[in-house]
Amino acid sequence: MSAGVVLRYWAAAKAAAGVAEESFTAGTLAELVDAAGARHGPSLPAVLARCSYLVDEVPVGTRAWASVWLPDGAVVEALPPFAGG
Amino acid sequence: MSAGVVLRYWAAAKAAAGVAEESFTAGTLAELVDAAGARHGPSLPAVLARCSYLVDEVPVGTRAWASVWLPDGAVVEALPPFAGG
Amino acid sequence: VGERLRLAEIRATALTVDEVLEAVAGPRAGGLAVFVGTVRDHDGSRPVRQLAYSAHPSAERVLHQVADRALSDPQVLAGAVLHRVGPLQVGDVAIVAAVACAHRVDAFAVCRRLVDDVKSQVPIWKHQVFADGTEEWVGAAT
Amino acid sequence: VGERLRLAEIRATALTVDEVLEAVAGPRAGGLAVFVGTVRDHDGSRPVRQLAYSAHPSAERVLHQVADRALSDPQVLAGAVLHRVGPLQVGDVAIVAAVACAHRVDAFAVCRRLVDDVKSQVPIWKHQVFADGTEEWVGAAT
Repeated sequence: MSAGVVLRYWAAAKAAAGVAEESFTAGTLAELVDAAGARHGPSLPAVLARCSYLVDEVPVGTRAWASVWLPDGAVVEALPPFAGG
Repeated sequence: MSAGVVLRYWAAAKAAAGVAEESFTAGTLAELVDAAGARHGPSLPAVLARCSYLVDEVPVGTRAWASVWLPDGAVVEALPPFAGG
Repeated sequence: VGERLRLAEIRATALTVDEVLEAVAGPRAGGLAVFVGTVRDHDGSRPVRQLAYSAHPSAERVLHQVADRALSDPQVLAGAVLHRVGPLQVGDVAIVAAVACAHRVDAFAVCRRLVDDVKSQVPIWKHQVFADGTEEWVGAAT
Repeated sequence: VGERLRLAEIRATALTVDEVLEAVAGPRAGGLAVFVGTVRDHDGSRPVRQLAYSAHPSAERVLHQVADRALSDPQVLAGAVLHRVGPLQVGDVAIVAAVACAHRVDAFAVCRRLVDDVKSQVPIWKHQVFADGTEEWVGAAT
């Protein structure tokens, strides 16, 4: 069961994807990450693998990506590791 | 073998002795501390017991007071526990 | 802002230590520990020419939550934290955190925890341009 | 003053955090830990009205030795410490210490040790007058 979702990239993810956000069709977060990685070639997958994710502003936390079902119209955000201060 | 020495009091020791410095005749630091305590009554002995001492500006450190021989004309200083910062 | 947390902001303009000191000052404070994070001219062995921080829109809200939690220690009288975003030069202040307690051992411990928590939990990213022109997003392994 | 120790003074006039920050600033410093000790309005449960520090004539020399030793850690880039003597009011700054290192964990650790060593080794005494008019030399048990 796939959904139309928007994936928003931040910092290193945006740099690797070359775009701020774009649409995908994916049922789970795992499918979405694979699809985005495939679409943008070599460096993005490594960054996405290190990202934490928000789905409609709610942190995914430690849940397994394959078990995170995406509602239709969801906005998913890819946040690379933080490096403040 | 006794020596003529000057004992200088600091902070709480000066407050308890009621004087900044005075002369004594004593052979060792232990004798000097006893003599000063006897001369100034109730509260000074307790303060002197907690002091660290300099003899001619050299710290006595952990040496036993009875083993610290005082040269003639020595200036001994009684420093109560430090409380900076 | 919680009554312990006096100031928690993410800002694009220069940070000052004074405003943080004033925010946490108080008659009951005996010990005040302050951390000032500045842009270093090197990262490991590589000389850094320029650096920029960027933040997720939720960063200030998360900073408040993180700071409130770090300051929930009963010994804490007051705390404050500022984080800079945007382009910075070497020597510029990137973060200032201050914690006031009755005793210094608590002030140091809580201030350290506050800075550690901000670094690990607040969605802020650091982009570095090295002297040789190469660049890097810190921690993103690209 | 050693090349790491930029400033170590005992002073009868007001201390400022700024002069200490300037003394330890530098391009290689990434983390700067600062401690500001201020006069509290209470000691334990007893309200303090006024407080005065006095120092032995050797205090500044001892302060230099103690600071040089505390800053001998190879991680230290720069350090500074000021101590106030004379009468102080509640809220006045009694001590300011700052240590700059490449990384914050070292800056915090060395700054803590510096303040602890100053308190335990520098011949400075604290006399407190309580709100009820009684007074006390701190630590002298009289």
